[in-house]
Amino acid sequence: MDNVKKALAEIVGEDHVSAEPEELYIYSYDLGTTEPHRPDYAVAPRTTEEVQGIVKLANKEKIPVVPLGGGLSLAGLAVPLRGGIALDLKRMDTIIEVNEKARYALVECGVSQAQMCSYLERYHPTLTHSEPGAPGPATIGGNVAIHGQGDLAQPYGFSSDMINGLEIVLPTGEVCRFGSCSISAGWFTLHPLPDLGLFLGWSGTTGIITKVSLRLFPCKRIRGTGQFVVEDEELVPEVMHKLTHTQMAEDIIAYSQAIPPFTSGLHHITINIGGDSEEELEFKQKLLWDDTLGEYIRRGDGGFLGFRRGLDRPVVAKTSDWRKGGGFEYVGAIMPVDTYPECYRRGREISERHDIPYTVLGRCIGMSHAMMFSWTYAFNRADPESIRQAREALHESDDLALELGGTLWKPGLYGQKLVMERMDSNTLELMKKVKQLLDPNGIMNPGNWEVA
Amino acid sequence: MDIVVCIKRIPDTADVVGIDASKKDIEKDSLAFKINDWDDYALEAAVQLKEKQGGSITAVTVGPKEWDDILRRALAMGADKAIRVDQDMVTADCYAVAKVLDALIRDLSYNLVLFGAQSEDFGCSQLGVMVAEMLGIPHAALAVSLQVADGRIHVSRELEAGMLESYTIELPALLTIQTGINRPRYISLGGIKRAMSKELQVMSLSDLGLSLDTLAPMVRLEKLELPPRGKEAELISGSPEETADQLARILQNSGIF
Amino acid sequence: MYELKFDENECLSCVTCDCLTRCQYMDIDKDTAKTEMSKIFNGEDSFVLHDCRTCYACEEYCKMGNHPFYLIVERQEEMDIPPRPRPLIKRSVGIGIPFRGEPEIKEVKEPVLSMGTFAPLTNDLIQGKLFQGVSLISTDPRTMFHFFCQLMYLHDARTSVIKERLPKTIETIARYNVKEVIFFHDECYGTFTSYAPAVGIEVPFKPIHFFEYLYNRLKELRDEIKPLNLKVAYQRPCSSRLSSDKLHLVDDIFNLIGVEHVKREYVGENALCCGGTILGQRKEGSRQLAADVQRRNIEDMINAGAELCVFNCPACWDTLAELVAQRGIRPIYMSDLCRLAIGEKPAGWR
Amino acid sequence: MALAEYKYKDILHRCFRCGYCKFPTNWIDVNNCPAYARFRMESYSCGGRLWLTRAWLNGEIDWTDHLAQIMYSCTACKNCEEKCPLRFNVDIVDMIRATKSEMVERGLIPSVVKEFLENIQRQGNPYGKARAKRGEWIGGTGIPQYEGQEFLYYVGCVGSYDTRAQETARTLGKVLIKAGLPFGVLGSEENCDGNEVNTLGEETLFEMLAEENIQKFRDLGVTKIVTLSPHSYNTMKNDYPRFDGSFEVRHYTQLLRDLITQGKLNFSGGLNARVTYHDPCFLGRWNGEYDTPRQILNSIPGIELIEMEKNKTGALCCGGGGGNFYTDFLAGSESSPARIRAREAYATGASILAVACPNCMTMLEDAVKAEGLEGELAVKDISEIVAEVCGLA
Repeated sequence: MDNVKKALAEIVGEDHVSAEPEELYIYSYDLGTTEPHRPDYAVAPRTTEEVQGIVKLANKEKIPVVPLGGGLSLAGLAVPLRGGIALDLKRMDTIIEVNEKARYALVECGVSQAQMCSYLERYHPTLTHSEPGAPGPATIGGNVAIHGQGDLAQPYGFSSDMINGLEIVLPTGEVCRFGSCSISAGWFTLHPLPDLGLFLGWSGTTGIITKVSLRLFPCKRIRGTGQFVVEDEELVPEVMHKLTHTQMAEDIIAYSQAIPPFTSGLHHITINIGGDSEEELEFKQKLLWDDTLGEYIRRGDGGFLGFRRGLDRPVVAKTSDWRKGGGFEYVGAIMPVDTYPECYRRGREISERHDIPYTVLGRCIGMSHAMMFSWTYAFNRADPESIRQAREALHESDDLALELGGTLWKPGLYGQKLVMERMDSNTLELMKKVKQLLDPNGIMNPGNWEVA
Repeated sequence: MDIVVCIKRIPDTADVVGIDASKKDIEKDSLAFKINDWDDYALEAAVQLKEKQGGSITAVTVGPKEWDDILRRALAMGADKAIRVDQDMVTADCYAVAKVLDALIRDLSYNLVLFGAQSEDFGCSQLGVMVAEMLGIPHAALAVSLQVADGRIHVSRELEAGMLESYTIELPALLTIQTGINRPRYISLGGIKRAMSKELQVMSLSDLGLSLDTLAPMVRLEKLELPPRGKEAELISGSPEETADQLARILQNSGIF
Repeated sequence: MYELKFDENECLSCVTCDCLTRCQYMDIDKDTAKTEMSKIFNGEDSFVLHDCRTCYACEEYCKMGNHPFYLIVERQEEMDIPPRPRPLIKRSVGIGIPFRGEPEIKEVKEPVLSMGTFAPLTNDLIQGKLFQGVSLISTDPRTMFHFFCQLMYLHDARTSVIKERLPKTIETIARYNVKEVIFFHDECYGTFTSYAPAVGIEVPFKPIHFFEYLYNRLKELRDEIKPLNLKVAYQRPCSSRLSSDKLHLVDDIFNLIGVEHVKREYVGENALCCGGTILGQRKEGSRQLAADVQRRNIEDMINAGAELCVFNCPACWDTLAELVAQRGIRPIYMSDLCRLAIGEKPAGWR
Repeated sequence: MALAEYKYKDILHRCFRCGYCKFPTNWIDVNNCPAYARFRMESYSCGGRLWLTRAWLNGEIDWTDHLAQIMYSCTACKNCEEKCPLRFNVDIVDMIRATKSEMVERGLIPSVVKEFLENIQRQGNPYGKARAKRGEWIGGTGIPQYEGQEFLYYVGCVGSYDTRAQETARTLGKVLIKAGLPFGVLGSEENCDGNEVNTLGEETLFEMLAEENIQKFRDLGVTKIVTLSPHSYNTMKNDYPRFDGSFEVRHYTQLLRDLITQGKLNFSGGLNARVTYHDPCFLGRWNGEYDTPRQILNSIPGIELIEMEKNKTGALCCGGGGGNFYTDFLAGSESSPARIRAREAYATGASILAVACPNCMTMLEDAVKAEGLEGELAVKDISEIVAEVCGLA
C-alpha cells in the first residue's frame, strides 16, 4: 500500500497526506451518531489539478475517494464506509472573484460559511449570501452539494437553486464546467445550456465539486429578526402562508422545543427582514405584524415578541451542549408546509419515547412551496445508550417523514434505503446508469446511493 | 528475569571545562551532574525486558552520597531496588572499580548484567567487560539489539561501517549497551518523588570484604591539562581529487617526510 | 382566598376620579369615569378593561386608598379579557417556574439585598464600596425564581398566579429570618408594600427600597463624592407607581451626587411606560403605540438636554437602553451612577 | 482506565468538534489555530486534539510519536478559548496541558521535549547551556546585579541565551538605566521561570522551579518584578501566587508606559515609520493587555501605527508558545504560523513589525528571513524602538 502513500505525497506534498492512526481516527467520525469507519489515507489537496491527480490514482488503484468540506452533514455522508481516501477540501478556500454588478461570488469549494459572511460584510456590504445557520466551518461546496438551505431560502429557495456555475472533477479525473463559465469567462448563469445537473444531492458519489459560482443577493443596511409565537400548531401553516404572501421576509422559521420549559408546547415563528431606511423597515413591520398577523394578535391566538436588530451569523452550535453531552443529530426532510402540525405532534411522541427533550424546526422554502422540517436529538457522547436512543429516534423520524408524504434531505444510509425502496423503478434504473457511466470503477463515496 | 544494571554519574560540562587545583580533575563546583548517557539506554533496555518478561531490576553504582540522585532516577524509571557502594572512586581506574562491582554482584541473584558501553567522561569502555571476566560469565559489548528467549539471549553487536555481529548467549551473561538501542523514556520529577519509597541500600567497601589499599589501580592518572590552542587552520574545499592533491602538496612542503 | 380590599363607597364619594381621568392612554371625563368604575366593581364589562395598557399609574393617581388597577386586573381575569395574547401569557407564566434545584438558605447578616430574578446582573452591578458588607441572596440564576415576586402577571390578567405563588416566595425569603430586606427592583418592593397588603397576604419582614439603601450609603460616603455635574433623565418603571412615597429618593440621590435632573414633560406622575408590554398587547395598534410612546419619551429626554438616562428596572433597560443610546443618550443603572460619583468605574463604562 | 484520572474526564466528551476554534474573532479565515494553520488536517485542530485525547485515554488508539507531536504542536495561544461557543471554553488550553502531563508522567513524550525538560532540570534553561553563562548577555552595559533595588529585572531563558533576544535584553536594560530606574538583574543566579514547563505538562518540575524562584526572590527581598517576556510575566502573575509567591509583577511595556507618562523617559527624536504591532498571546489573550504597547507606539512622534487584519483577541500566534520556539513542531513550511504572520505584517505596508516578546522576536525574525523580506520588514522589540528614539541605539 505504501506506493499509494508515496504517490499521494508526490501530488499534494508530504505534509498533506497521512496514513497515521490519529488522522484516520478523526476522519472516520461524523459528529453525529453514525458508526465510524476508518479511511486508509487522509489527504488535503490545494488545487483542482491535485484533486484530479488523486482521483486518477484512485481509479488506477481501485481505492474509494470520499470528499468532505466541514464534514458537518450530521448524516454520516463523509464517513468512508469502504475505507480509501478521506479527501479534506478545506484547503481550497480562495474567494476567487466577487462580481458586484452581476451579484455572484466565484469561490473554491472549501470556502467556509463564516469566511464568506465576514468577507462580504467587510468588502461588499451591499451583498449577502444564503447562510445556512450551520457552524462556521461548514463549506459553500458542501452546502450546495447536499441541496442545503440558508437564511434566504424563503424568497430564493435551496442553496442549490442559487448556482451560476460549477467546476466538477469527474470520478474518472477529468474537469468539467457547467454554466456560462464553460463557454466564456463569466460565471453569471448556470442555465440555459443543455442541462447536465448530475452532481447535487448525490452525496459526492458522481464527482467532486471544486468551484462554485454562488448567487449573491442585496443586503439591506438594517437587518433583524422579529418573533411571533402561537400555541396551536394548526395555525403555523396558515401563518406561514400569509407571511409569504407579503413577499417581505428574508427567512421564516417555525420552531418548538422542550427546553427551556417555558417555551415547551409553544411555536415560535422567527421572521428575518431588512431595510435600508427606518421607513422601509417600519413599512415591512407594519405589513407583517399589523396587517398580516394583526387578526391573530387581536384574537389572542398569537403574540408579537418584538423585533431585534442585527443577525447572529453564523449561528452558534450550542445545541450540542444542551445535555452536556457534546452531540446532536437531526433528520431533515422536505415536507409540504401543511404537514407541520403532524410533524410536530408525531415528532414529540418519538422524542418522549426515547427520553430526549424534543426539538423541531420548520424552515420555509419559497412561497410556502415547501419547508425543511428537522427533528433534532441531542445525545451524550460519553453514554453509548443515549447514542443508541438518538439513533433509533432518527430512524423513526426518517420513517415518519416518508409516511407523511415528504422526502428526506441529505439522508444517511438508512434514509437512502427508505427513499430508494419507494422511488419508481425507472428513475432508480436511470440513477444506476448515470452512476455507472460517470464512475465505472465505483470509487466515489461508495456505499451511498448504491442502487442494488 | 533478574537484571543488574550498573550506572555512573558524570558532570554535564555544557562546554565549560577547567582544570582544578589538583591538576587531576576538572573544576566541578559550578557544574550540574547527570546519569551517563549510555547507562540511560542500559536502564531503558532493562525496563523494557522487565515489561515483557517480568522479573526484577537492581540498579547499582559506586560513588559518594550525591550519587543517590541517579539511583532515585533509576528507581523512578522502573528499577525495583538500588544499591550504592559508598566510596568515591572517580580517580580510580576501571580495574579497581571492577573489583568492587565483582564483589558486589557476585552475591546478588541475576540472569543478566547490563552496563553502558562507555562513560562520557573517561570513555574507557572497559568496566563492563572486566566485570564479566571477573564474574566468569559470557559477555558481549556494544549491543544494539537484544531479545531473550528460553534462557538465552540473542544479541547483535555493532562493528565498524554499520556491520552487525549477532550471537546467542547462554544466561547468565553481561552486556554493554550502545546508544540508539532504544529511546530512553523521560523521567518526570513527579515520578522521582513517587519512587522515593523504593529501597536504596548503601554498602561500604568493608561490607564487601574490601578496603581501599587492596584496590591498587593498574593505571594511575598523572596529570590533566587542556590541549594547546592550534595556531592556524586551513579549510581545503573542492572535489575529492582536488582536495587530495592540495593536501599532498601541503604535506610535502611541511618537511615532515 | 386573598380577597382584594376594595371599598366602592370611596369611589362613589370620590370627587376627581383621577384614576381614569388622568389615564395617559384613555381619554375619559369625570362622568364616564364614574359610570365605568361602577360597572367594573359591579362585575360588568367596560371598555376600560379592554383598553387598559397596564401601566400601573392609576394605583398612584387614586388618592382614596383604593386599588383601581388591581381591581381592573382581577376583572380582566374573571371575564377572560387578558391584555396580551394567550401564547405570551403561557410563556411568561412558564418563565416564573424555577427551572432546577432548591435555593441554598445560608446564614446571612443584615443588611441583606435580594436580587430577585436579576441574579445574572449581580457581578456587574453589585461591586465596590457602596455594597461593602452587604449580604446578597438570590444570586444563582438557576434558583432565582424561588425569590420571584410574581407581580409581572398584572400585565397578563393573572392575579390568580400571583396569589398562588407569592406566599411561597415570601416563605422562602422569610427562611433567612432577617428583619429587613433590601429589594433591588421596585416591583419586589411594590409587591410587599402595596399588593400583598391589598390582598391580605402577610409579609413577615420589612422591605427596604433600593434607593433608600443607596441614599443612606452615599451619605455615609459623603466625603468621597465628587459632583458629576451631568444632565440626567430618569426612566421611571411602572412598578414604582406602587411606591410613590419613595419617588423623592430619586431627586435626593441626584442632588447628593451633583447631577441635574433635567426638567421634562414625562416625569414623576406623568412618566411614560417603556412600552415593553404594550408592544405585544392584543389591542389594535399596540405595536405602533409602543413605538410612539418610546419615541415621545426619548425626544422628551433629548429636548430637555439629558446626557444620561438612568434606569433601575432591567426590563425597561432591555426595552429602551439601546434605543436611548442610538439617540446619543448614554444608558446607566442608578447604582452605577452612584458608583461613578464616588470615583469608581462601573463595568463596561468608558 | 486511564480516563478516570484525567483531570477533565467529565467534560472532555462535550467537544462537538464544530471547528469554531480555528477562526479569528472576525471570522476572516480558518488559520487562527497555529497548529491547524500549519498542517490543515482535522487532527491538528483544537477539537481534534480533544477527540484524540479521549480516544487515547479510552484505549481506542495507542500512544505514538505522532500523537505526542499533535499534542505538543499546541502553542497554548488561547485562540480556541476565545472562539469556542460552549461553556467549558475557559478550560480548553488546560485540558490539552493535562493531556501533555498524562504523557509526561508516563515518560512518553517526543525526544525534543525530553531534551527541553532535562536541560531545564540540569541547567535551568531549555538550550542546556551552562548556568554559569546565564549572565553573559550583560556584557559591558553596566546593568547592575540585583542587591535589593526597588525592581528586579527578570530576563528569562530566551533573553539570556538567544543571541538576537540578548540584544533586546541589553537594550531594555539600557533604557531602564536611562530612566533612572533603581533595578538589578540576577545574571547567572537567574533560573527558568517555568511558564513553558507548565504548558508542556511537567507539573512537578514547574512546582519546583516556582517554589525555588519564590524562595530566592524572598531571600533577596524582591517585591517588584519587571519581566522582559510575557511568558515570565504570565506565570509570575497568575501561577506563583498559588505557591504563595505574591509579587507586584509587570511586563516591561507596562513599566515603560508609566515612565514615559511620568516624564522619566523623554524622547530626543521621533521615528518616521509605518509600524504594525503583533500581540503576544501571553500578554493579549492570556492577560487582556492589548492597549499599553499601543499607547507607547502612539506616543512616539512620527510613528504611524497600522493594525493587521487579525489583531488583539483575534491575533494569529507566532507559533512560538508551548515550547515550540525550541521544539519547532510548526516549522518547515510557508504555512508555518510565523511565516503567515510575517506576510500579514508585510501586507499592511509597514516597514517595522513591533513585538513585545523574545519568543515572538526569534520566530518572526526567522520568518521574515525565510519570506525573503529581510530588507523590507524589520522586526523590532518595543524596547528597541523606545531606545532608538531616546538616542540609545
